[in-house]
Formats: sequence, structure tokens, C-alpha cells
Amino acid sequence: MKVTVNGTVLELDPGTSAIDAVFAAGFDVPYFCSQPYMSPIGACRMCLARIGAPRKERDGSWILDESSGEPKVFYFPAMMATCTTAIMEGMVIDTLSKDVKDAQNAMVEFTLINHPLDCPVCDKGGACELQDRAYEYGTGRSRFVFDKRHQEKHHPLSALITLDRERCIHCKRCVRYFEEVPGDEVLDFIERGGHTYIGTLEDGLPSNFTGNITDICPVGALLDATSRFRGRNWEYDHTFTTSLDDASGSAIVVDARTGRIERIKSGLNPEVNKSWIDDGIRFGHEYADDPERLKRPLLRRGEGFEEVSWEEAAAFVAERLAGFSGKDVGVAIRADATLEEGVAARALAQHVGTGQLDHAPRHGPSLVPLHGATVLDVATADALLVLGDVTEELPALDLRIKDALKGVSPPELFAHGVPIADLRLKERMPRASERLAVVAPYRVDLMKYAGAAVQVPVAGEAAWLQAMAAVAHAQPADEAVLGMPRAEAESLVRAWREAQKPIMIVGGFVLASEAATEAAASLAKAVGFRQVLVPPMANGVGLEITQVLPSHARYDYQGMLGGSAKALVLSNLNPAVDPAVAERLRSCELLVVHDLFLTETARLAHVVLPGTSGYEKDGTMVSLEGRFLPVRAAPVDAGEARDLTGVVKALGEAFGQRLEGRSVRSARRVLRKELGFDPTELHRLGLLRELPRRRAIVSLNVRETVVGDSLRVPSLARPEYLGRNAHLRAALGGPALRLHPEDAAARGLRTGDEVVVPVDGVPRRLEVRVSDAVPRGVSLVPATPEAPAGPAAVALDDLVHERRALEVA
Amino acid sequence: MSSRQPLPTVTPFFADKQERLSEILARYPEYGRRSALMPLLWEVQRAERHVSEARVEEIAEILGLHATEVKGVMSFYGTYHEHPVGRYHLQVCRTLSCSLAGADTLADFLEDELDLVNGETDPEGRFSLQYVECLGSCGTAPVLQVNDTYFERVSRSRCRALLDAMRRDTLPEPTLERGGDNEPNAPDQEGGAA
Amino acid sequence: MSDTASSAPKPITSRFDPRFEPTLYAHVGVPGSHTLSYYRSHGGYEAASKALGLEPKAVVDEVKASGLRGRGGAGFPTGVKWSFMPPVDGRQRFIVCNADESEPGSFKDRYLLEDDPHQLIEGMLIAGWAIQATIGVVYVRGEYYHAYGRLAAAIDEARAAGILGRGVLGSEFDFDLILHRGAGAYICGEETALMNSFEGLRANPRLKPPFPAQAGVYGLPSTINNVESFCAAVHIVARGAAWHAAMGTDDSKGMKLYQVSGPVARPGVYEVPMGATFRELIMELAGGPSEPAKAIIPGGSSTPLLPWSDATLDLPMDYGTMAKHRSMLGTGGVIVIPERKCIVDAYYNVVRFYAHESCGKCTPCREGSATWLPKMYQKLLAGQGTHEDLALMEDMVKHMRGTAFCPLADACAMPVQASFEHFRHEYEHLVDQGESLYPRRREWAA
Amino acid sequence: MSVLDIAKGMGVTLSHLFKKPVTVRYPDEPVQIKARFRGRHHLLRHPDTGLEKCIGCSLCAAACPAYAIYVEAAENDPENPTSAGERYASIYEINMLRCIFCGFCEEACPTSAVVLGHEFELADFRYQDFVYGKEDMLVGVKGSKWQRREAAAKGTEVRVALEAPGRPELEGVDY
Repeated sequence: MKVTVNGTVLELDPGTSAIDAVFAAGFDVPYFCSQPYMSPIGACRMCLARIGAPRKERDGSWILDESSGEPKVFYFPAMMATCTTAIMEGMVIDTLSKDVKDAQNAMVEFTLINHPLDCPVCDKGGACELQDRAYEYGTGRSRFVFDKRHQEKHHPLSALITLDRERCIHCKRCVRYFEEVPGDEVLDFIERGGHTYIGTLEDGLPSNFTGNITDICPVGALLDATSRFRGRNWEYDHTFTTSLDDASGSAIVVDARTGRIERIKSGLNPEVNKSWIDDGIRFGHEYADDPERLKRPLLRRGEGFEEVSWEEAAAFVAERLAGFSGKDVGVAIRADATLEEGVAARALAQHVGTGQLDHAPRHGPSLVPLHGATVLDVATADALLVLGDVTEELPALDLRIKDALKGVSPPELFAHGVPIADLRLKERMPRASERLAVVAPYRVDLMKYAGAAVQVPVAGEAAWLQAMAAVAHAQPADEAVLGMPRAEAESLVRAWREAQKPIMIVGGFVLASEAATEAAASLAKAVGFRQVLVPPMANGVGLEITQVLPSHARYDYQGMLGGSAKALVLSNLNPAVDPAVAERLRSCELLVVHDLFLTETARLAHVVLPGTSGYEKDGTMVSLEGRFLPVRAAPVDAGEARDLTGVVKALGEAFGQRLEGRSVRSARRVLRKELGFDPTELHRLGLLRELPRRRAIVSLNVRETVVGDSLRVPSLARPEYLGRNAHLRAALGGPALRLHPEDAAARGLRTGDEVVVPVDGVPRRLEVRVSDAVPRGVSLVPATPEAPAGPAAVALDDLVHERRALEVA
Repeated sequence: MSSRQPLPTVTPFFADKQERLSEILARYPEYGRRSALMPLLWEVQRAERHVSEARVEEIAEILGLHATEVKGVMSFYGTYHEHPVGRYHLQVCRTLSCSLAGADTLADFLEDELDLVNGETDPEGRFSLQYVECLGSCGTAPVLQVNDTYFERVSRSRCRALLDAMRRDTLPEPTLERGGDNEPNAPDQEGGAA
Repeated sequence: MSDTASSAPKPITSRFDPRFEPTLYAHVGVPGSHTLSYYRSHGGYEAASKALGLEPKAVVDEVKASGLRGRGGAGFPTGVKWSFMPPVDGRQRFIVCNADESEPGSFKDRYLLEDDPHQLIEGMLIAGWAIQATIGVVYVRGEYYHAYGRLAAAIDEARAAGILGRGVLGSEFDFDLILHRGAGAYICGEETALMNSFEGLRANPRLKPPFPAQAGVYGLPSTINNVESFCAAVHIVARGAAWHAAMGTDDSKGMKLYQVSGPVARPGVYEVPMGATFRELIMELAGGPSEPAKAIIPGGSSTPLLPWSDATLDLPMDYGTMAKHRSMLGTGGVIVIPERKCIVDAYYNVVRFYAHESCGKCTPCREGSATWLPKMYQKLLAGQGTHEDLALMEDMVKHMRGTAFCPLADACAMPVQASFEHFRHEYEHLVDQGESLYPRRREWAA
Repeated sequence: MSVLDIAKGMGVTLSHLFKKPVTVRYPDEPVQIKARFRGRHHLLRHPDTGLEKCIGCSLCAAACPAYAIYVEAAENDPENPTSAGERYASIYEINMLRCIFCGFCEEACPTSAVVLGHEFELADFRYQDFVYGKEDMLVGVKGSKWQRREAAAKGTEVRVALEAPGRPELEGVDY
């Protein structure tokens, strides 16, 4: 459609909003209530413009201007909000005339009359949309002589978010956000008219995605409590990087100042996380600044440690390693290491000549499905089967599933980016819940939105999937196993088969079992699902395809710990939380631990090397969909901490060898050869690649795991760091032991009790949370990197009360 | 994420009123279940003279909503009360037509007579006084709304009589005033309506 | 456009005037008129039976031909509105009655609801048939509890009598009503806000388009009309479009329920053909002002006032004439403002109303109508205003007009603008002297 | 050049022999400083409450052309506030070696908390002694770090060898 904006003529697609036309033409209008990826509502009235369009006669011909012979432009009698106006053929938009400027001045003035002028103490100062717009479009003086509205300042909406009600300009972004994006309406306007304010009756905003409202608030009304009153916006160094908290590949911006991370904001990656991240990613960074971080290498001297230089530590390790036969050495890294670190680990293993190389946690089956799907495919799927608790396991995927239920495809991008006002989005859009089926062993959050929800017994996924596959093949199946009448199962299968884009999302509970994974694959084959497999940690896919894997199943991580290795190099792994493993490690002849903190394992080590967090390293990660994404180091003061390439460099120097992967650069030379592209040149939005499905994935050296009646469940708050993330812990509570009310009552347990309970023989300190989402007889405990999601044995009978919750009056 | 347990609450309002509850829910189509929100609030308010937070949570539970949403809706409207009002909730319209008929003076009179200011309830819980906007009784102004009942053309003497009656808990039936041509007491209305 | 000089004198009516037979208001004020038996005995539901015998489109055309314009304030042609409904496609369709009468100066619907609920039910049934909607929604304002009770009883009666429910009046057509009670929010008179309110949401107006005909109640096709419009439709169907079109002026047809309030001898509702003059209404029917008057608000507080003068009194009250004189017919709720009422005080009262009723969704209304403008009036009335303040107020209301999301800000700004236009001297007197030209009235009927 | 010119010149010289000299015996005698002289910064307090005026907004640091100022803010303890309002400067440092005494910080300050005073005797020995923290600049602290060190060592009062007419902005600063 032809549209003229202030004399500039441009051709745009029908359905474009006038505000995007204005921006596309290179002009600017102010706006507060519009927000990319959310519905336009026309509440702030800032984007007013004079708009006209030609009209047609009854017969379909244009009404012509008598003097010019051109179609005559009829202007609307009043100014129109451009964000809610769709363009029309021949539309003329004027944003520069005096009338428009006057109206914009007036709207700025109206907006400011009740907005406090406390910019110097406001954390938004310097990055505030209102500040900018008032400067650009205001008159610079106020005629309002009365007292401004007084309302509660710094009201804690939750432990993570502080609300200043005086600063709110009622743009409704946050209220709409909760309804439109995560679908939990936990925040709303209260009262009406001039008294309207934002409030909640819920305790601590129960949603996994609350932090995003601090990003989208155009003023300083909603603030990230972790960075409150720390620095000013212009003082932060912004690092655009990728989160290593989960395998979604979510874009984040790390804001650092004087060597420490002050906050994390959401980055924009339209095909992955759009502009949303979950609270685990946003608020779970405080551990990186923990004062207990290791800053220098430590060398065991008798009972204690001594701080030494990297050279000294490396020389010690090199000398000791020389005493081992190559095959006695084990090298294991955590599955959120970058590809470059993977290359370094591989080079180290190669140098010492061992096949004992692995990353952990890792499932037995490959993470590269036969018919994979991308995150964008999930967002546009018309049938979804979710196996597991995606909301906690990979929260970014949860939001994209909800996108799919809305049925609005992702918008086309303009030169100015994501459309400011996507007119296809509406407030309170109906969600096609019938597109979503969720199967999990307890009531997961996503079931609220699902047309079909099945609660299977613990480790019952394989049976359910086999039964469904039987239904698909018109074979008999047990209705008790299906969890629904056969007719319903048949109609589900029919819907999946008829769908254009059916997708199955396979979570950790299924991947933990080879049988279940196989069953999932065969059901997928039977009805035509494409699969998304959820890796247990950020770079599981990447480390698998770069073959950071043992040469034989018995040399996997469990095997190394079990005694196949006499010397161990562990990076960011802490197996010694299990007392049995700790006992074995004590007899290890050489234990080198590379970690951020002096963990249980590090305390047993001969050499401890300071490691870097995910915010402090450069590298590449591969997200669950096979997207190669850059990880960039924020300017953080981490002392002498190095990532694994740094470790390999130091060891190489001690060996007198130039090892591959001795720097990010050298690792990338290797990767370039293997992958066929240069990771150095990766765009911030990443590169989506078809992944090779390797035949040679080495399955786990699985001893029949203890199948208990309980479950280790994923959690978006990484339990290994939760204790060091003070704000996140305050909001979510500590690592939880979740129980059914009756089970809790039977043992006299109440929400808030602190207990120590053996989980698979490992005593764990947990906080009791009573919840009817948990089936009777099942206890849920958080999964850790050492013990990923899956069935567990929780010995409630051996539970020890540490501290009882206070009696509530 | 954390799903904290609600504190033990008072007996649910609708516990023994299931029939009434299902009658209200049945008024609306299945896809419009949320429409029952306002009727449920009315139901609670008529019985308890206000809607407490516990009731808000209960209604939210019934309708499958978050309590915040119910609160947001409830607080939008002027006639739902967060705190209990008196047995006689006196609402004085002070908008233009009533004001021209002396409603401001009526309001002052009530303030003096009851020793209450706008928005207050007396200690015995008998009277609450509230100024409201247009009640749609402009032709028969001034109007005093007592709970749900209109008393129109409230003159000083009528107002006194009403207050006395309420103090004795003998509120009279209102006479329905119509004004203009439709006055029920008009002498020849039967002839005119033919 | 009608002009008093050119058009033939129209009969004035009143139930006491033998020249005319009241229609809409025939039964208001009659004891027992709210019952089905009374209504049936006065020809009730005959129009509905007649309509059900016609094609739906024929009913729409009849209403179109009658020239009926919406009686809720905006005056949009009712038949045209009905014809906007999309073709029947199997989706549920709704006919909605806006009985949220809250405009200061308007009180006609209350009496209709209380004394003639069956007339409304019949009107909605006809409209429902015309647009093929099987569910009707009546949204009654929360304060009209008596009306709510009467209507609820009438609906029960009608259901029992087979007038509502499956196969109404022996036809194949199903129709039922949902009676919904509001809770005190003027904004619910805005059609989309009413729909939000009905759905159990905060009553903020919705974005248009989509208009209610495309996506109304629950996102389904809906048509919404005022109580009076539905009642008028009953008589249009009963007596034919020509009967209706014969009354009134060129652009405004039929009967209208005018309301008179303020200091007049007999305030109340008068049913008069469209285009009756203020003189006929105020001087003749309502018995004239009981004290000297200086202004007339023609159609509820949101319509700009007109100064009291012979010329004004001779204006016919129809849509076109009012627009020509930069005012509006609105709901036809005439308020007479006496000489001794300070206009600043009177308009503070009006502004306070809109401040109380602003929903808070958009900036100019929340900050202008609901916050700044009332504060300015308070300042003026406290005797602390300046001439700059007057200029500021004029500038402010100028920017409140045409910029807000819904018409509420306009409804607040327009009358204020008119008060400045006609009575600026009273504002200036207040500024100059520090006190009002007319002291605040303290009188109240004994 | 004529003899007359030489005589003129000598005349000027001679006339000055009998005038009062402009030099002072600094530091034994105080030096006279103009009111608007820009010397070492002071951080002021509200005279009535004693609370710090600085709210830690960092605008001085943003305005500083020499990047001499570093501020870190924190939230006030409502029971025992450091400054009025919600926020105060937990760290406030000016590097006097970098400072060019332009006064932009004073102009940028929304609460008039930082004001350039008259002290100019800032010479010192070690680099780190030129970084002045809050404890060196809060109103009531007299003298440069070196002067205070010397006074402490000798057990005498800090003596600032200057005299200046007061300036209203320097509320509560006393020489």
C-alpha cells in the first residue's frame, strides 16, 4: 500500500500500523504504551498524528480532488493515535505540523503533571523513555502548580521487583505483559481514573517471567531490585551475549560497572527469545560477584591450600601427570562449557593420551533428533506435545509454546526493527488450548494452558508413549496407562496427524531413560512429529557434536568417578556432594579441579584452578535447536580466573607443548575446520545449522539407576548457585522438597520447614513446600548438574528436621 | 516456581450456597464464565455489606482467575466496598440537577445530623454517608439512596422523617416519584393514559 | 435541516393533550404497568409477533425507513447499525441493551425499565430477530436496583409465558435475555466499556475497529442500542415506518423522550415528537422556570450549554439544529440553569462528575479531566485564580478534545469550552474580585 | 629612545619603591582569595538535619570532563538515613590530580551537595593520597590530606593559609 508520511512516499504491506509507517519513513513519533511483541492499545495518546485518506465512491472509484484530479484526501476530524491505526491505500500521515506538535506537547505535559521529578535518584535516569520524550517533545516547562499525586514509593512487588507508584504513567505495559506473554495475570490496575495504580494480591508475583516488566517499563516505576541504587545507566558497559543458564540460547545484555556485574537485561533475538528472559537468567547472576570466588590457583600443602601462580600450579600438574599412563587420566567438563573449552578439553585428553573424556550432565541418547524443529517452529506449531516440565527446564520454550497457542506468526521485521505496533495482537486474545497436550509426572504449570493434560506415574513416560504409539497404530492400549478414554487418545492422534506442523518437546524425564526416548521417537514417527530435545545444560548439543565424549561407554564420567581414572581433571563439576564419591576421590592420586568456588570436590583436590562464570568467557554455544551463538565476556574483575582454554594454555606451557585450544582463537581454528565456518564471525543472533546426527554417540555407562518413587525435577533457578543468588533465593525460597499436603501432614511437615533428607543416598538440605501439584506419595527435589532430572529415591523416613517454620497466627 | 500455601481462611461464603452459585454461573454461557464476576461480588456484598480480601480470593478461585484480577475489577466500580458500610448506607447525589435542587445543603445537613463526613460509618454501624455522582433522578431531585432504594424529592422535613425512621429501624417503602406527565398521583392519569 | 420558520408547526403532546397519543411512555406511572398481564392487555407483544412473521431483513429495512436514530446520545441511525451485522455464520450473535443511563440530566430509561419492562423485552426480541441474535444482554446500571428487580421479574414472567426461551411466541426463533447489573461506572455507557464490564473485566473502552458488529460481547458479533431505541422499535414495527417517519423534522424522526430538570415548575420526562422547541418543552410542558434562568443544557451535562434567550427557546430540539448551534441533542436531558447559579460552580460540579467517572486508561482524560481540570476549578472557586489560569484552562480543554481514547474527555471538555464561550465574564469576575458573581446557593426545599 | 623615556621608566620604578608591596609572606601570612576562586571540593550537609546533601546520583561524575569523580550509591537505611530521601553515596571519590577545577560538578549537582571551596594547598607525595573520599571532603573537614596528616603528627590545629570572603553556596564551610 502506498502511504505518504510527511511527504515521503513508501510502499508497505497492508496491516502495518501507522506508527510503523512513520518510523519506516525515517520519522519519529513519541510513544509509551506500545511495546514490540505486545498488543497496541492507544492509551498514552503520545503518538498522535494528523491522518487522512482518500475515499471511494459507491461505485468503487476514488473521490477526486477537483483542482488536482488526484484522489482527494479526507482528514480525520480528530488526531489519531498512530499505534492503533492501520494504514490504508493512499493514506497521508502528518507528524510535523504545528497542530501535531502542540498536541504532543500537551500529552507530554499531561503525562508529566503527576510524574515526580526525581530523575537524579531514579535508577531509570539516563535510560528513561519519558525523560527522552519529555526532552524531545515537551515544552520544557510545567504549568501544573498543584501537589503531585502521592502514592507509595518503593513498594516491593516481590523480592526481585520494586514498584514506585508515583512514577507510573499508566502505560499498562506491565499489566498487558503478564496477560499476553506468560499468561499469568498476576498484576493489574486497581481503582480507576486519577487514582489508578498497579497492584497485586498475589504473594510475590508468582510467575517465572516477572523480570521482563523492568525492561519494558518506560519510566522508573518498576525496577530490578538486584541493581537498585547501584550505578547510573550511562556508567554501565553493556555486553551483548548469550545466556549459558539453559540451552535456549536466550540473548542477554550483561551490564557491568567497575569490574562487577550489576544487572542482566533481556537481549533481543526475534527467532529465539524475542525480548523476554526468565527470572532465573535475569536475576541468577549474583553468584558471579560472590566474595568467595576463587581468584588465584591453590596448591595443596599438607592439610591446607596455598595460593600459587598459574605457572607453579601448572608445573605441578604437568609433573604429576607425567607419572601416569595416559589411559589412567580422566578429563570431564560441565555441559555448559563453550565449544572452545570443549576443544581445549579434547586437546588435553589427546595430549595425555586418554579416552576418558566426557561432559556432564549428559543423557545416554543423542540430543540431535532425527527430525528436529527450531524454536521458531515451536512458536508457529499447530499441535504440540510437551513431555515434561518445560517451564522450569527451558523457560524460553514455555513462552514460545504460548505464542503458538495465540496463533499469531512472528512479525516481519522493519528496518527499524520489530514492529512497534503489531495490529494482529490484541488484548486478551483467545488461546487455542486444544493445540497443546502436556504429559508429566506431576501437575506442571503448562497444564493450565493445555487442552489435554496427562499426569503419568513416576518413570511412566515410556509406557504412556508406547500406549499412544499403539493407539496411533490402531493397536490395543490400556486406558489406565493412557490416562484418558481411548476415544480421546484417538482424537488427539488424529489432531496430531492432521496438523501442518506438529511438534513434540521432549524433556529430561524422558531423555533420562533410553526406553522412553525410543518410545518418543517411535510415536513421533508414527504421527509425524518433529522433535525438540531439551538438553540438561546449556551446551549439551555443542559438546556432543564436537565429540567431547569418551572413547568407550565405560570411560564416561560415571566410569571415571567409579575408579577407571587415577588422575582426574574436573572443570566446574562437583561430584563430591555424594559422600560415596567423595570417599573414592580421596584416594584419587591426582585431582585437579577447575571451578569458581571451593566446592566439596575442590576441597579434596591437589590443585584448584580458578574458573570463570558464563559471563566472563568468550566462546560459542549451540542451543537446543542447533543455533551457534556467540558468548562474550563482560568486563568483570575475576582475578586470575581463566576458562578451560586458559587452563590448557598453562598446562601446555608446562608440558612444553603448543596444544590446540590453548586460547579461544586457537580453538576456533580447530572449530573452523570441523564446522566449516568461523565462529569468530558469528552474528549476535547466531547461525542456525543443520546438525549432523552422529552415529557414534556414546551411551551412558548406565548402571540400573535406582528407580525411586520420587523425582529430581528441573528448576530455572540453578540450585548449585541458588545459595549465592540472594535476591533470587529470597523470591523463590531455597531448594525445595515438594510434597503433597497429605504426605506432608502425615510427617508433620509444613511449608518453610528446613530439612535434611537423603536423595539417592546423598543428604540434601531442602526447604519443605507443600503443594497439591504433587501427586500423593511422590516427593519432588531439585535436579542438580550432578544429578539431573529423573526418578530418584527420597528417603523421607530418614528426614532430619533442621528448623521448623514459624507458627503462622 | 514457588506456590505458597494460602493461610487458613474463613469458611467460604458459597460453601452453603451452592445452588445460588450455580444459578448465577448458569446465567452466562460457558465461554463467558467470567461474566459472573460482578454478580458474585454483588452476592457477597449484599450479604456482608462489603467484599473482603478473603471473598475476593474465593471468587477468584470459583472463576479460575487470579485474585488480583478480581480486585482490579472490583476496585474499578464505585459501589463495591472494601470495608463494611453501615446498615443504612446513605448515598447523596450531588451532581448538577440535584445540586440545583439543594443537594449540597442536604449533604451538609446529613453531615451535621449524623456527625459523619463523606465516606464514614458511625461507630454503631448504623449509618454510612457517601457522596455519589448522578443517580438518574434529576427530575425528582434531590435524591437520597439508602442501600439500594431511592428516596426522591427529599426535602428537609422528609429527610428528618427518614432519619427518624431509620433510627427506629422502620424504613418506609419509597413512594415512586415520576415527575412531569407521569406522576402516578396526577389527578387524571387514567384518562390521559387511555 | 429543519428551521422553525419553514416547517409546519408540530403538535405538542402530553398525556393530557388530546391531540396526541403517547406511545413509549404511555404506561409509565400507571400502577401495575410492569406486569405481563397489563402489558398484554394493552397490545403487548403484538409487534413482536408481527416482526417474527417478517423476514429479518424486512424488519431492519422498516427500522431504517423509519429514520430512527439511536437515543443513547450519539444519534447513529439504528437501522443502519443493525445492517452492519455480518452474515449469519453459525457464531453466537448478541443484541445488547445499554441500560446504563448515567449522564447527568438523563433519567428517562429508569422509568421505562421500572414501569414498562416488557416494552423493552419486546423491543429486544424484535431487534434480536432482525439481526438474528438469540441472546440478548440487558446491562442495567447498578444503582437502578428497583428497575433491575422489575426487569428480572418481567423476564421470568416472559419466560414462563413462552415469550423468551425456545421458540418464542410460537415461532421457530429462540431468544433469551441475560440481565446483568453494573456497579456504578458512567464509562459503562460507552458501548465497548459496557461489553468489557459485562465480560467481567475492568470497564475500559476497547479499541475500535473491530466494531461490536464484528467483535462485541465475548468477541462475537453484537449490536448495542439504548433502552429508548428498543422501545421505539416496538412501535415502528407495530405502526409502520411511515407513522414514525411522519413525526419530527427532516433529520430527526419520531418521538423523543425529553427530560427537564433544574428549577422548573414540573420537571420530568415528556414524550414529544422530535423537533419540539425548548419553548414548548420548558415553558409549556414543564411549566416554565421557577426563577430567572440564564442557560440551557440541551441534552445531558456533556452537551455544550446554550444561553437562555428567546432565540434559543425557539430552536427545535433535533440533531441537526443542535449541531448547527455547536451543541448536541445528546440524550435530550434538558437542564435549566438559573440566573443565580454561578456558572463556574455549576461547571465545577460537571467536571467533578467526569473526574469521578474517568476510567484512567488514557492520558488526557486521566490527567486532564480527572486531575488537573478539577484542581483548576478548585483554585478558581477558592478565589485564587488568575487570568493566566483561565488561558491555561482553555488551552487544556482544547487539548483534551479529540485526543483521548473515548469520548469521555470530550464530554468533559466540550461543555467547559461552551461555558467559557458564553459566560467568560463570570470566570473573569471570579478572578478579578476573588469571589463569585453569584454567591453559592444554600437553599433546599423545606 | 631618548633620555626622557629612560627618565619616565625610572620614575615608574621609583614610585613603586614607596608603594605597599603586593607580595605576601605566604605561608606565614594568609593569602587573600577571591570569593569565586575554585579550590578543593566540599560535600555539604543540610544545616538543620545534618543529613548529607549528596544523593549519589553521579551527575557530577557524568559532567566531569576529566573523569575525576567516582560515585557508588546505596539505599538509605530508613531508620538511620545518611541523606534525605532513598539514596545516598556510599562511595564518593575525587581524584585531585585529574581534577581541573572547572566547577562543572558543582553546576551539575541537583542538590548543591558538592561545592568547590577555596583550599588550594593540595600538594602531596603519593598518588593514592590525591584521591579524596567522603571523609576528606565532608563539610567540617579542614585542610588537604597532607595538611591534616602534618597537623596530626605535630598535634596542632590544621592551618589553612588563606583568607576569602564567604560564598553563599559554601553553606556551613568554615575556614
